Amino acid sequence: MTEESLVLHLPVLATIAIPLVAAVLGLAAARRSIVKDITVIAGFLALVSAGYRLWDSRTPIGSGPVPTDGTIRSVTSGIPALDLGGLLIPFEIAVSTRTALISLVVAAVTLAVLAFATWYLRDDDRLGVFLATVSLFAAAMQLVVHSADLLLTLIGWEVMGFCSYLLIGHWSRTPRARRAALKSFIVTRLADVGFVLGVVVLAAGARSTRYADVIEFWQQRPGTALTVAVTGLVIAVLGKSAQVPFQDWLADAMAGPTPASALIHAATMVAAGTVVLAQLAPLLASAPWAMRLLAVSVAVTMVLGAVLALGQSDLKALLAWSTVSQVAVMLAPLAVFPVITGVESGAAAPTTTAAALFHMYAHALFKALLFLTIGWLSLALHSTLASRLQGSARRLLSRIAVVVGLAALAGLPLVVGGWSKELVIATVAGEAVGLRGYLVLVALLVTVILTAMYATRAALVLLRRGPEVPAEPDDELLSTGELRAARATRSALRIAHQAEVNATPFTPRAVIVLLTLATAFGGVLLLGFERVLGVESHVSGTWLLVTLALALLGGALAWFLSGDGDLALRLGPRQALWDKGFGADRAYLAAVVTPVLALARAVTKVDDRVVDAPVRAAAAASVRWSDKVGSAHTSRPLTAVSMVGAGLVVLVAIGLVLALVAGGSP
Amino acid sequence: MLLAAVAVPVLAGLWLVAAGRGLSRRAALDAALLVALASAGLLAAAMWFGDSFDRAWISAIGIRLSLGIDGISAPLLVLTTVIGLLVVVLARSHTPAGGAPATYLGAVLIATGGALATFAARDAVVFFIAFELVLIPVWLLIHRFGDPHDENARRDAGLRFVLFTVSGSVLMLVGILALVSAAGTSSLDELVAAGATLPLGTQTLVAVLLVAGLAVKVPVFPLHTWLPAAHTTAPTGGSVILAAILLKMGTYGLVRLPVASVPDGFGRIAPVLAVLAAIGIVWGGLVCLVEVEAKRLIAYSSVAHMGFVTLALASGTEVGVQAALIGNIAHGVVSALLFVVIGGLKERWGAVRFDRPLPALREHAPRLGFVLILGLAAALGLPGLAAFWGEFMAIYAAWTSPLGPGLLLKVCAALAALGAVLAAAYALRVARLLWVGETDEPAIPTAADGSREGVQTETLGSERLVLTVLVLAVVAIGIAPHLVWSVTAEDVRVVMTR
Amino acid sequence: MRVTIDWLALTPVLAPALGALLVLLVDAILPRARTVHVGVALVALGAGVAAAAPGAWSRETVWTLCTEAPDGACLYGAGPMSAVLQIAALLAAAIVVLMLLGDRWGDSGPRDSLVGGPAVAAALVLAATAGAAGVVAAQDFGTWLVTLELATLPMIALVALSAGRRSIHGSLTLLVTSVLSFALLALGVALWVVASGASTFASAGVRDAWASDHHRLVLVTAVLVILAGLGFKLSLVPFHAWTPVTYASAATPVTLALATISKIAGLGALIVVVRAFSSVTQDRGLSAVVVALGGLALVSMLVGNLVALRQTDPVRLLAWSAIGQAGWVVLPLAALDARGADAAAGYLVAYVIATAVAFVVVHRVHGPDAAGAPARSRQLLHTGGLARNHLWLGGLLILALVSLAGLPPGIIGLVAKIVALQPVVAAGLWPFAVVAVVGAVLGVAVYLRWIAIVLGPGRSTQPLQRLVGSTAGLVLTGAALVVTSVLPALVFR
Amino acid sequence: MSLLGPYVLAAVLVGTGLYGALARRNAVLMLIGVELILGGALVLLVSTAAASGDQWSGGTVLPLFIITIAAAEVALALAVILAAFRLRGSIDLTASDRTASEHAEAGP
Repeated sequence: MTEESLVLHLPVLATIAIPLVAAVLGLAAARRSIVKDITVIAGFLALVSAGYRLWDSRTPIGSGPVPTDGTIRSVTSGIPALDLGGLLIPFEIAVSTRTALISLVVAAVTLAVLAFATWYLRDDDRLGVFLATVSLFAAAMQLVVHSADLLLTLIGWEVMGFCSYLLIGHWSRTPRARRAALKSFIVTRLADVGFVLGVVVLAAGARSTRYADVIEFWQQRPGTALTVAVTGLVIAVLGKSAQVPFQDWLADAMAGPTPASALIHAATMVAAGTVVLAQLAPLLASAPWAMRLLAVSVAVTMVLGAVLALGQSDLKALLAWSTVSQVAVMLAPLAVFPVITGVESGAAAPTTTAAALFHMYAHALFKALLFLTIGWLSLALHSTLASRLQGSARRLLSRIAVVVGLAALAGLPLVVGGWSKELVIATVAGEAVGLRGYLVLVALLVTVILTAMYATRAALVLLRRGPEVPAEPDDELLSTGELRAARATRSALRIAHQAEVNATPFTPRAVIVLLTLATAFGGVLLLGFERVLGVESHVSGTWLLVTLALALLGGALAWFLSGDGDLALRLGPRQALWDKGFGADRAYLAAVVTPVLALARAVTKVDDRVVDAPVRAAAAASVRWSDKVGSAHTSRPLTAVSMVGAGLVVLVAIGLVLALVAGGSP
Repeated sequence: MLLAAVAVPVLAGLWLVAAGRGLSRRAALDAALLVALASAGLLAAAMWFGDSFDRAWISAIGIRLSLGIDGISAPLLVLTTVIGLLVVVLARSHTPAGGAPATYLGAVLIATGGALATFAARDAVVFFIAFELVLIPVWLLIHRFGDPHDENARRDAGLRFVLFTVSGSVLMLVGILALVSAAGTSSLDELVAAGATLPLGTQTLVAVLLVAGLAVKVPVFPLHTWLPAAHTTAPTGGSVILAAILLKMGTYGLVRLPVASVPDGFGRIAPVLAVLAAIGIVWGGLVCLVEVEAKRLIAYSSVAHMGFVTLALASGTEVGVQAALIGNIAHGVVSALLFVVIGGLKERWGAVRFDRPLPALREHAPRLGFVLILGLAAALGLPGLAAFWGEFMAIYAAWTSPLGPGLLLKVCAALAALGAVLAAAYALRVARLLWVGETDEPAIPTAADGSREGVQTETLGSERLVLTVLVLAVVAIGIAPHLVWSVTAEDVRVVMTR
Repeated sequence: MRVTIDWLALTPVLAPALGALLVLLVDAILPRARTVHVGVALVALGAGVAAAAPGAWSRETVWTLCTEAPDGACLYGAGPMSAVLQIAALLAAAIVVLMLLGDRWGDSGPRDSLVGGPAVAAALVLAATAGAAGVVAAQDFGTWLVTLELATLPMIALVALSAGRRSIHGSLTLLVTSVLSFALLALGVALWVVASGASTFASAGVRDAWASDHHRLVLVTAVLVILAGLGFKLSLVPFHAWTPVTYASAATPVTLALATISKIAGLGALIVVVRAFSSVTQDRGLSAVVVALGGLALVSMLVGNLVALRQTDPVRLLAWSAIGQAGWVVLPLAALDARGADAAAGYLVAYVIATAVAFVVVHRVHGPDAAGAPARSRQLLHTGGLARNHLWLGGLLILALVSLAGLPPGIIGLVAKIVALQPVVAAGLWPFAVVAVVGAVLGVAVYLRWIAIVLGPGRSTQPLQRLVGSTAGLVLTGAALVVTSVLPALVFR
Repeated sequence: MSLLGPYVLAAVLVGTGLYGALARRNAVLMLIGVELILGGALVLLVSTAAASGDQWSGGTVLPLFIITIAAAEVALALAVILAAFRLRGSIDLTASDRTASEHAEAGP
């Protein structure tokens, strides 16, 4: 690679490298307050560099222009390529306007989370580690976004998973956080088997891990192998994105600190699958069975997530399930590609991937906003329970933030979520062919209604003053983590925060203001960026109207059902079922954990009693025979003589028999 | 220089074992450190100048005392030297009871020197002799300096270790002799060319003998039952040597002898080896899910990790050999790291068992906790840390392997990928029980003498230095596998593309 | 008939024989002059070593006692390996003499344990040595039989004389086994003569006999009968039963002589027989001999090591392990070629050196009792802590034991095992080699158990007796062990 | 000249001798059995020599050697047996060393 190209795509590298360096420095200085400055400044620098990249994307890099049509062009990352004889690992990274845009969103959300966390966790003795982990997480996500090499993607993918483990388990003093962290990692890791095998199969065919090579090779060879590989990738994406049947970890994962939830839900982990699948879209399009799997899963997930969100007693859990549902929406366009069978079809419909990425972008903004706002509000009340948060958004900023965020979630026009949702539905409707397409489309429409319902519910809870709930002594039973976590933390929330929240300092306010602005105007802003997304900004009037109508219908329904209380209270005792995610956790235990542990115990027993048995038996037999033969040996001279005689007879007999046998044959 | 790098630790070790009783602890430590440094310096010089050594030794059977360095052995030589040095340094803060410090250090030095000789040997028979040289000192480490609480366990573990290894190595010797007499040369370099031309039957026989023998050392399922016992009882330094150096000798032997010399014969039995490796991966992972003794758990995780290395080798591809080599190094540093942490805790607490509440390391000893979680992350194959490359490439190699009937090796690859999930499960199980602590109010277990006070949990003294080096190695190899692969690439290619 | 005689070549045999006569002569003039006896014996043995050394160095076989052409045959031919065996026997004899006679330097008199006096003992040792040195180079049946018995009979006497009452039982067992074995040897030789019509072990006769079916059958029988006869000397199972009894009851120096000089004689004799077959190695009819040799070797290896596993008396342990080691010695002969013979000889020398060290250390630790007989209760545990309390004794014992086990740092033992396995594998007899693996593992278990005791916590051992000769012997054997471990090529030529 | 006669004689001698050597508890009788085996060997050697007619063949000289060695052996054997008898009071070959030493200690 030339010197020149390195300089030209330096900003790309910087978006990955800056958070990485910050993470390392942060870990080294974990106990000192300087870590705050390091990570936040690094987050800012990464944002600047991602922004620069996007702004600069008209400047050609190296030998050619930056592609804007959804295709990617890969350039060397500066890491020397590896040739292992039969496998080339070029370690290349991608340049395209889309990756630049996603990278910008990731950097922005990361910075918001970092800044918010410095306030939110200011009394936590492990704040430094937390911030460093967030930086590492961001670096991993940036790597996934920019990767043009299966292996780099895998690296980012897995590192992100581990960081999520660390972040979710940050408040490790509570059993709930410990369990949630473990569960999230194990579930996603299980799904990642698909990723590993998928990467292996893809690379094995192309003898290279470069996206371009892999796509070029496999597009011409659709078949079982490709189906296996892409199915593997899809399974991994379902896992990381918490889609059915892996959906349950994400709800538990909110046992982590709210900023961590914001990061995981908004721009990184759960959305990573969308990025990867969008970049490998041509392969997906060549593997219809993988798409069918994806379609069924997202269709079920988006409805299930929305239904669950509707009935949660905890608003943070509501947001979590809404994430599950919305990620399914994100993935929906990717599940409805027309199957590509020919050789010459080239890149799969850029519009489709653009719709997915656009929704990801939108979701990142409004979900970050919602999480941070909820976190902000909850800090005063020590709880994220709906019953406790009733009417908590009293101040103007919080009211605006809640309204804008939930409007975006519900998909109302003008705010960013509205644009993106409309694009998704229009795309799916445009592409929908066959059962798969219609299934997804119907699910989408149902989801629009449900989403509007739970968004309305959340808005009503937060904005409407309800009956005053006295501080209950049985906090312990009701709380869902945040509170117990706070109690257990040595100093984090020892002091009552009511007063402090009223005097919330500049930083978190600024974060929420900026996110609110981005959510409100991001969509409009983006419409100006046709070239960035590589699609015509086609706003389909029909679908816009349909969506709006459905959303309003949902909202009205929710309003009506709520009366003057919380809608979810109508569920009565059945709400517990919702809080448990319809018992998925139990199913996991019964279907996977218990059998595996039983198997492990059996194996341990077998290892001790069967595998090792011959060894012990041999040792015991040696000792036994040693004693036996030793004591049978007498010191009688005649025995010695007789043994000589017997030996002679045996020797001669064996010898003669053998000699005769050998002599008899030619 | 190369000869000196190998001989200095062995001779100095013998001297320390024989005459060191009179030496004070301090003097013994300094002497050992000096020797280890001298050996490291000599080795570095030998590598720099490309030194080799070759002269007739036992003409009766045409054995030449031949030492040399190539890309395949260089990383292992470096690993051995560094680990040897670290174990000597570690002794400054943890000298196991059971005998004179000089005896301990002497045994460590001999074992290190023997391993160096094994990796540097360019003659099959010299390789075998060096292979055996390590036995007695390591037996001494286990038998004399092992777990002071249980004498029977020490005796049993030591004997198990020696007898298992001897059965394997003598079997390997038979294989070596069969190979040497058939090929007419015992030089490893010449065997690469000469062995490949042997008839398939001979090759298969030789490969069976060699693989069966070396499989004990690796260890390959179901020949692994010596490892947990040895690891559990050995002192920390001994465990580190066992895991980071001794096990590597087995896989190195597999690369050097069957894979390089009798490729066709090896190819015929490779599917069996691959299946055993895959079983070992899953087996080790499953046992780790319920094992309650920490060092035993790590030992079983070694079985799983070495399963990846074996699987890679069994693929018979160039990528596979590369994967095995880096997997070797990675497992060396990662297991050394974990054993230093867990072994150190065991020495402080008397035992590390998961069936009783343990203190949250991340609270009580944040530095040690960080190292532990990093080690566990590496053990579960997290990308960016050392073990990832070997394991991922092993799966790749098994998938692309031309050997075996039908989809057999592909199934093995899939099993290995599942094994990675088990690795995650058990690594996080350890993290959950030891790193974050399972009780809300973590208590430090009482010290061996029953007093609660004065139990130092955080790393101290030389241990910190050792852990720092290992952490850096784990991260460096993880981030830049080029460090290893750029060294090995050329020679692996020569060996694999005849 | 003229016979050429090369006196220098014969010196390794003649020197000890003359030494034996000289010792007796001196004793007649100066009774019980211990120092002189030792001196004479050592000089004689030294002369033998000096004469054999060049032969060990060169690569050629020295022939002498040859009859004239055309049908000339040589009665004596010593190749390099024979020379090495001779040197080993002579040096072992020197150690035995030092231990037998040297331990009580200065306090001769009524406490002297040797029945018949030191001169007789020295003469017997020297005579046996002459026999051993002769048989390794014997080429014809006459010399072979005579020298072989010369190596055996003095031993029986020595055992009987060494410790009086206690050793008489061992002596009796040795005697009856020995006379029966001699009868078998004679019978075997007679059958050989019937089959080949020749008077030497020359391979020409074997080839002739091989041509005819009947003769071949007789020849194979002859070999097997001879094998049964020699199996006794090498302590091969099932001809081994005398070994533990006699080893344990004789005085330790005499046991050492049995373990070294007699073994060398037995192996030397066997090698001569096996060499004769190298010309017909390719023939399948030979499988009977191969199976017999290999089978005896493996059975000995397994049984010997197995029983040794649980012995508590160090000498009995060494006796059983000698049976196991005999298997290793004979195993390479199953290859029926020159390399196998050399390997067997080399292995034996390595074994002799290591076992000599072990015996000398045992002798130093336990010492003879007041009557000169072996101490009543010798226990392995008595060597506990030896490595801590007596560094040199313990260190050398450990080195000897690891050599016997075939593990570094006893390189000589390890190389011996390699060399012993090589011809077997090269001859395609790898199933034998695989079984031998089990033997090797058992052996390691045997010696490791002892090593652990030696390294273990010290039991307060009583102060060692002052044994000048044994100490000198220890220095000699220890030096040999260390030197050959560094330079195994000294043994494996 | 037919060698059948001598061979049969030799076989009978060896068989009888072997039986005698293995079945006798008395040391002297055992020695006699051994002598019979040697006799069989001698018959074989002599008859072979006679058949070949070669003056220097092994058959002529070997018997002399064997007879000499046998004589020496018998002398030594009798000495040991005598000593054993003196010390133990019996020359029973089925006594183990323990019973033998008990004999000795019980005896005079």
